[in-house]
Amino acid sequence: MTPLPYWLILSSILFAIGLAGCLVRRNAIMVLIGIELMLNAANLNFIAFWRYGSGAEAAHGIMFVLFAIAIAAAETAVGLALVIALYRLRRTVQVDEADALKADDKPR
Amino acid sequence: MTAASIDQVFVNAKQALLSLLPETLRPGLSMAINAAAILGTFALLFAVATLLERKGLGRIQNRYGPNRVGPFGVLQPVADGLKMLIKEDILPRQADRVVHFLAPIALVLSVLLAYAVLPFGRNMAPIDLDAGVLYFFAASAATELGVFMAGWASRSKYSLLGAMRGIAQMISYELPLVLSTLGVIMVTGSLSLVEIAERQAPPAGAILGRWFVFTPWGLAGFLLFMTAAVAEANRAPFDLPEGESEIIAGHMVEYSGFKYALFFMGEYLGMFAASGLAITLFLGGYHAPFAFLGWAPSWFWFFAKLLALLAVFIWLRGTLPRLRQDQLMNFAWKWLLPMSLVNLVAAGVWSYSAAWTLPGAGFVRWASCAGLLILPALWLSRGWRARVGPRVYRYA
Amino acid sequence: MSAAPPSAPLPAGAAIDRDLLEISLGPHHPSTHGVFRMDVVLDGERVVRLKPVFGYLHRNHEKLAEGMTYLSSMPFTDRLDYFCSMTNNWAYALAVEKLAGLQVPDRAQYIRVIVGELTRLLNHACLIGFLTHDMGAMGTPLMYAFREREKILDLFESLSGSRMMCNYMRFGGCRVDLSPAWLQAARKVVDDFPRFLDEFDALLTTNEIVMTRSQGVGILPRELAINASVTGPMLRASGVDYDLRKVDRYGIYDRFDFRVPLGEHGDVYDRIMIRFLEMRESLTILRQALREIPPGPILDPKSKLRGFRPRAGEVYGRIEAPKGELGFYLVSDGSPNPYRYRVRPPSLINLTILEDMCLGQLVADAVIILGSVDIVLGEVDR
Amino acid sequence: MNPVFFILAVVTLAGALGAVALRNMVHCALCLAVTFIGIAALFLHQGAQFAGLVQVLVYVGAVAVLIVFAILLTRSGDARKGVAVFSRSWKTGLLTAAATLATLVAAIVNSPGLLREAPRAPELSVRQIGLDLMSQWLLPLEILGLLLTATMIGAVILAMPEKPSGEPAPGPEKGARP
Amino acid sequence: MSVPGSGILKGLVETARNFAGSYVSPERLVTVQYPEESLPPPENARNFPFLVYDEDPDKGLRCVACKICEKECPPQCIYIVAERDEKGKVLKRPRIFDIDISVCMNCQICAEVCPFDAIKMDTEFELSRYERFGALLLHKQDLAKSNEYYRRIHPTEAAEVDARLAEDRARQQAKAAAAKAAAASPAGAPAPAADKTP
Repeated sequence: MTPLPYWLILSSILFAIGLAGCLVRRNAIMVLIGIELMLNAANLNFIAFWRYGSGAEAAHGIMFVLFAIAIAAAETAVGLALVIALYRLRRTVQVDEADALKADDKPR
Repeated sequence: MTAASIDQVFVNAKQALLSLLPETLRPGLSMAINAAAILGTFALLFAVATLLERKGLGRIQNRYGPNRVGPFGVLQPVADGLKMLIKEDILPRQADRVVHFLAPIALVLSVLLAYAVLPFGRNMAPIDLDAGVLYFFAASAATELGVFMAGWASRSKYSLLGAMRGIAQMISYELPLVLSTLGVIMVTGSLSLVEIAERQAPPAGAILGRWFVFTPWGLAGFLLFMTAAVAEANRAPFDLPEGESEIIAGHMVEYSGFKYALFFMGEYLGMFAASGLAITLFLGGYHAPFAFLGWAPSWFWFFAKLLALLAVFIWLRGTLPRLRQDQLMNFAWKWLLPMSLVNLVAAGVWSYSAAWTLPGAGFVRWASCAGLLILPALWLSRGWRARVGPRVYRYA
Repeated sequence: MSAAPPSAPLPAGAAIDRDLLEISLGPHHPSTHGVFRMDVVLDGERVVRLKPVFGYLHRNHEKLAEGMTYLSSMPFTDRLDYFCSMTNNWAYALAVEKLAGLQVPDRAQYIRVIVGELTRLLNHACLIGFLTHDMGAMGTPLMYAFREREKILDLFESLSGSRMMCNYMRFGGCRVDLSPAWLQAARKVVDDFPRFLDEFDALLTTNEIVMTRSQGVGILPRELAINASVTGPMLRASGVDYDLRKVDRYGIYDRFDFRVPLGEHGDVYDRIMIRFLEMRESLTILRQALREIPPGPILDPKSKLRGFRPRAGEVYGRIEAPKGELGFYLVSDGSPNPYRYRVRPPSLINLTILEDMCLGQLVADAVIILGSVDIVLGEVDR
Repeated sequence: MNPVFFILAVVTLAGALGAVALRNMVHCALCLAVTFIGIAALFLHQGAQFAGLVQVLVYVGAVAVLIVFAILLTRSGDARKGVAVFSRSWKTGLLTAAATLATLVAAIVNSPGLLREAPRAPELSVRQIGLDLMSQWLLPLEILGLLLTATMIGAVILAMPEKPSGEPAPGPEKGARP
Repeated sequence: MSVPGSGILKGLVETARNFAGSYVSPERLVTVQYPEESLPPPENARNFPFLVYDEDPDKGLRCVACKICEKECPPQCIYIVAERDEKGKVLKRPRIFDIDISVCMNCQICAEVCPFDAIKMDTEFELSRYERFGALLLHKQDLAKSNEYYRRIHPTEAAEVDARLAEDRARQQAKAAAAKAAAASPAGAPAPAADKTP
């Protein structure tokens, strides 16, 4: 079985890619995709520690992963709803164009 | 050749084949043999199904159906397959090459994966996962992506419209599909399909079989499951994605040649997988309906029921017109979903009332469960029934 | 829910900013009953604008008729509404008889009623078949309708020589007399038809999916129907009591008692049911006609085959064709060729209000509404 | 180094890179789906069967399609030339990501406690997970149910278009003939 | 409305009845396998026209090239050129009689207006050809068919026509005999103008 550090390094690379995705891309949906990747990296860690950890029978790791998956799905749903509402208002999803906080700002 | 040996003929054949091979390769190769067996039988069944469909539809419409290629049109599937192979595989110029190519593969792959858990006969289930039902739904979750890839990649108005309709329909019908299986899982207490099939074995002494479909909640669950399965496979009254009269062939409009045949095969395999699951969950998997019919081999029962369900699919396709997109959605969310939840309650009432020892217990249990199912059904469809109904016409 | 409030119709040429989808359904489209195109602008799946485009099957029928004798353009009337060639012939013959003042003998009148009502049967049966095919019932009702249509077409073939292009009526009567064997075969067809109708009824009218798909869809209000001079089953489905067989009493329709069914909602379901009930009424007319048909001549002795020069003047003859009021307006200047020859096609005029019925409905409904209007492109384009 | 782990790792990382770096948004969404499948396969490889199947069911079946629908609804699918895909400050973004990666890997590499060998694969049946969920983890499960319902209602309200206010919908009679 | 699903069930029973019926009653299986078996055309079915001749295909043609059918034909698909003897006098026989059957719409008006029953409607419809030009332009030789053939395909109609022709011929002989008798008695009576050759 591959030793634990390999798993952790894999999940941290995945986390870094997700973080890069959030910071580098302009499109709001890409930010959400980046967040998804980061959440999945965290799940990977949970399972790795559950597998190599001591109390494997207690299935704490898997429980964490199940709840994390459910909440991540909920978060994505709300995030995308926000993006769609933003698009209807501003006709754009570019993150750095949606910077005006005043409500009455005309869509540029 | 005793009945048991016929029953296990395929299992023994596989063991014999495996014994010839070297020890180390054995686990890997047994999986390969299983895969080959599934692919072989279901590809053949797909070919036979296209012929049965066209002849069945023909006979329903008082005509012959294909009878030119080979005796009684038996070689028609071969001719169709050959035609599909040599047909030019057109790639529209504005299409997205890679995704256009991957779409049929994703679709067929995800449908084929779902066959890994279906028990085709006594200990003939390829893998006995203890989360079999969950695996089945997880595997067929990727079909929506395949439909989307096909619709979006060909970049034509009709295919996009068809893909959107297809995905919306598949997602809204996946919920009633999953919820109607919960009743069975709750009663058997296990997700493994083999165990569910075992629970429905006819008891040695009694004549009456113990299929779940003989119980009120089982019958309702079976009907809900089949309605959702018909919609999931885009067939008969729900074949909206390729609504011929409106948007030609939906997401498959820009495909030709073998890729179109793959889509076609994907649809049929999806239909077989869904009816395979329905057979295992409600119709007693590979068991005979009644004890005295037990002599026939188990795999015979599975495939007999599969062909019976295929006949029902063809029958529906020959008779019923298509629902409109919004009616389809309303039907799924406002009728099918609540009904599957009510079915769960009925299953619960049924299993807990098993302990009644009063004389008329059987009838009361049936009446209560049936009433528990029929009243909400009528109540839920009251709005629709008020608006739609036969009319009386006056004469001038 | 089904009669969703139609969104505001788009003014022509408005800047399409609400990212609408422009689709052209046809001319090469599986459900437009021939070469007919609808330019549809969709907001999502809802029809926002619909422009019918036709003329793909225009064969210059009216200008041709001005160059030929009256008799020569009779076979061309078969090609107008190629589903009901007998009623086309009858309308043209009626107009010319009114112009030339010919008296049609009784037996010819009975023959005309019999073949006219047989045509109405096959037209309504085929229409319902095509309509349910558009709804998605993979051709099963259509095949049953065609099976019955073949029986009637065999009758026409043994009578006039050709199944669909009968060219059977002449000015002042008919060309061939009915043989007793033909009458016997016709009575058998008329006696078997109710069994088919009951089967068709059971298959379609109470079918929940057909009802859900067609009730409340494509509503045609009374005023719009009357203003747009819609005629035929579509008009009666909107509740207007106007049937030329009762209004004009042309031919010998006053000798038969039959009823005219009326709808109240004017939606697609009403149009289907009106055609069903009209088929049953046609059956009663046919039974009476087949029972009372007298012997006698089938052609007015004064009618001349060649060198036929009607008096100068103009005339408008019309009949209740299965699709509506089919009229012929003839202007004659005494020469063997008509000076002006005009056909009033019911399909074209029923088609003008297609957009009003389709606004706000979904694409799937637009196809069904077009199907319920019952158009045949031969008549629309002439 | 177990070959299966290596292949799955490469597939997942390739999918993740594709999901982040590709120009066309729909291709990113599809690569994301590949990543999800890769991660699910890793879960199964670890023996967490239930988690792997739920991952496929939830992520590939629902979240990927949700993202794809969002991409289509906001018209970011058709990659118009000229619209910059990467924000102006992409260099700083990459730098921070690399920095976090470095710190994480450093922490992993020089913490010796992790180098233990793997215990026997735990035999976990779905029934066991179900019982745990219903006994030990009952409260979080109910809260999760509440959260999901609230999310569903909230998302629908956010995304639903408001009724066109004040615009009288003319009936078919006086349809303004164009 | 009764049970909600009853309409669909009735429809399903209907198709089941037709499915079963198609194996049982011939009335519910109506396909005629065309190349192998074909329905006999009804008695007065009509397809493309043909010229009737009595004995000899060339001289026995009933057609006298009066060109009435050429004028009356709606799609104008008949072309007739009359025979001329050496002195240029027009004879009562067509030299060329072409019908372009790709234009003809078998409306039988030519048969109806022909005063000499020379052109009748055939029931032969398998006339497709491989060549593209001129193959569908049938000439006099292709069109000419014997009276026996006519009597075989349209028995009743042929019988009437033959009866009428025989009666005309009889009337002519009688008129000719009467005229000869009249010529024999008052020697100077003018010779009867035998205008119509049979």
